Amino acid sequence: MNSSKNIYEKELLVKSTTDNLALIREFTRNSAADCGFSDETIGKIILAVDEACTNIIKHAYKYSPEGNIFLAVKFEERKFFISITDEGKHFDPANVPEPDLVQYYKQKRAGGLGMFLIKKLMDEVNYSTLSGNKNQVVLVKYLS
Amino acid sequence: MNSSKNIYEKELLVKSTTDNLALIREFTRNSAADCGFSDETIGKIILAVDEACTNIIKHAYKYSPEGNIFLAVKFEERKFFISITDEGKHFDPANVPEPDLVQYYKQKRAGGLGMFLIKKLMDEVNYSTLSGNKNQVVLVKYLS
Amino acid sequence: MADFNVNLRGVGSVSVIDVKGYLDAHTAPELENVFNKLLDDRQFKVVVNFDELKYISSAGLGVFMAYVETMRENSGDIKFSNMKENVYNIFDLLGFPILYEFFKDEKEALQKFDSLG
Amino acid sequence: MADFNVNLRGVGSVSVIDVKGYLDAHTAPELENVFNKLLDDRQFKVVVNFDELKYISSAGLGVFMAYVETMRENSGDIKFSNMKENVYNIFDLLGFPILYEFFKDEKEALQKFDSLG
Ligand SMILES: Nc1ncnc2c1ncn2[C@@H]1O[C@H](COP(=O)(O)OP(=O)(O)O)[C@@H](O)[C@H]1O
Ligand SMILES: Nc1ncnc2c1ncn2[C@@H]1O[C@H](COP(=O)(O)OP(=O)(O)O)[C@@H](O)[C@H]1O
Repeated sequence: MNSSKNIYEKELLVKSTTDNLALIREFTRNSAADCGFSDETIGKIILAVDEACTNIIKHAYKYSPEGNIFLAVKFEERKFFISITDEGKHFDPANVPEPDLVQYYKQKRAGGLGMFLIKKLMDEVNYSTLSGNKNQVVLVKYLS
Repeated sequence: MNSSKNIYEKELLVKSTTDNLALIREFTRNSAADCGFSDETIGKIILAVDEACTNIIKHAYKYSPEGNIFLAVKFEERKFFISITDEGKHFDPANVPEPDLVQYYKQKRAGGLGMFLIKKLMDEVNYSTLSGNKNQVVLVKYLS
Repeated sequence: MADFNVNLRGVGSVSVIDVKGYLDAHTAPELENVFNKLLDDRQFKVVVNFDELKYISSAGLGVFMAYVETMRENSGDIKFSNMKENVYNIFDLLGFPILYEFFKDEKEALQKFDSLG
Repeated sequence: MADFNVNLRGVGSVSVIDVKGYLDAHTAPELENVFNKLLDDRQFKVVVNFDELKYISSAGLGVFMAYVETMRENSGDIKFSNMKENVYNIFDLLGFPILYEFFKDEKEALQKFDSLG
């Protein structure tokens, strides 16, 4: 942490294409590393952010490359917050069932693992709807 | 280029610390690569952006880590624009003399090379002052 | 940036897929292409060697889920080898060890196919 | 992220500095530390081996400008070797070849010191 106010801020705006995932991961790595997380925890945060952004590209924007994905990071009271905002299709995370790997196997389904991973990897996951048809998910990790 | 409107937009906001230079370079690499520049030209754009941001950290913010550096990229009519905005000390680039390496050598001066490089590496370099005490430099590279 | 490479080798009757770099939603289609080619060629015995894989997201995991049953229905399988700990942990978190066999070395994975004929 | 490494070796009476990775305003102070140590130890003959250097900005170039004259005033020098083309091009753009000697191999640079005694 470089900031004497102990509030850390970084933002990234990219279009909704999968070739931006690598940059999104670098942005996340750099932000989390600055806050003093271990490499193992940084890896978890990176994966959660990748999954959340992949879902936005796939589901909220249905692979249209025109959409915006906006990431903003802050670090406050030893909590790392990363908010991810899109202007795509709304969705209600409560309607998404927990995946059952054995069922998936039987149905040859390949998906449904992303949201499960996000919840497993982070300490808090909060989905919300903002004005202006925006969707936001805030992922939180505690620095122990 | 993924955008059908042929307008490419990406933004990055970071604090004014040198440990963000690597992320700034990745952001620049990713943006320029998407526009179809060769590796050699991408390398030039990256170095110019690094030099401009280093100057902001060093001179505009005098190494205070609290400052904001905001980068925004667009690609229009085969021109790649990257604007870099800060809220630090103003400066008049017209007052900066061209460096003379032999003079520098004699005076044991180590600096003065950054702005020269930026001008050499880019097709256009435009410094301006924005409202709200903001300084902006826009670097432009043509896709040939 | 998202460096990913996939290479296909034949070792006896087994197809070995070497994956390298970062396997995410952007690069997973390259791996799918290789699995599609294997199905075209009716090659169902597969070992995926993860030695040089640095990163995997669920988009990569999904590729294995999408093809494994077809391989098994044709007396084949997808087996995993040489996985780094950070990559294995993701498979583990999702319960993959119930459904897949993991081997430290490629050789062991190949032998497992051989011993079944 | 900004991976940079610097290593100091003695080869006869010459100090060889191996630089690796990305040399920018963030990492240049590490290289300065090595030059300061050399001055403390009164070691003025220096070869910088750039074999594994991937990137340099003016902050890195400035380090050499800051120390070279002191080395020369003490019958030493800073010579460069094993530079990749993309890195050399930056030195070239700034006119460094007028002021510094560049060698393809570390050996040639070392010999140049030897031949001067
Ligand atoms: N950001 C999002 N916007 C819209 N729908 C989403 C979003 N994230 C997840 N979903 C919905 O939740 C489901 C489960 O997501 P996930 O667990 O990531 O699996 P997958 O993406 O592989 O289907 C998706 O199939 C989709 O219907
Ligand atoms: N963004 C900036 N804000 C304020 N001053 C600047 C900025 N960029 C350059 N300068 C001024 O221009 C001079 C020349 O810059 P440069 O060529 O990069 O060399 P150096 O930074 O090594 O002195 C600097 O010493 C500084 O006074």
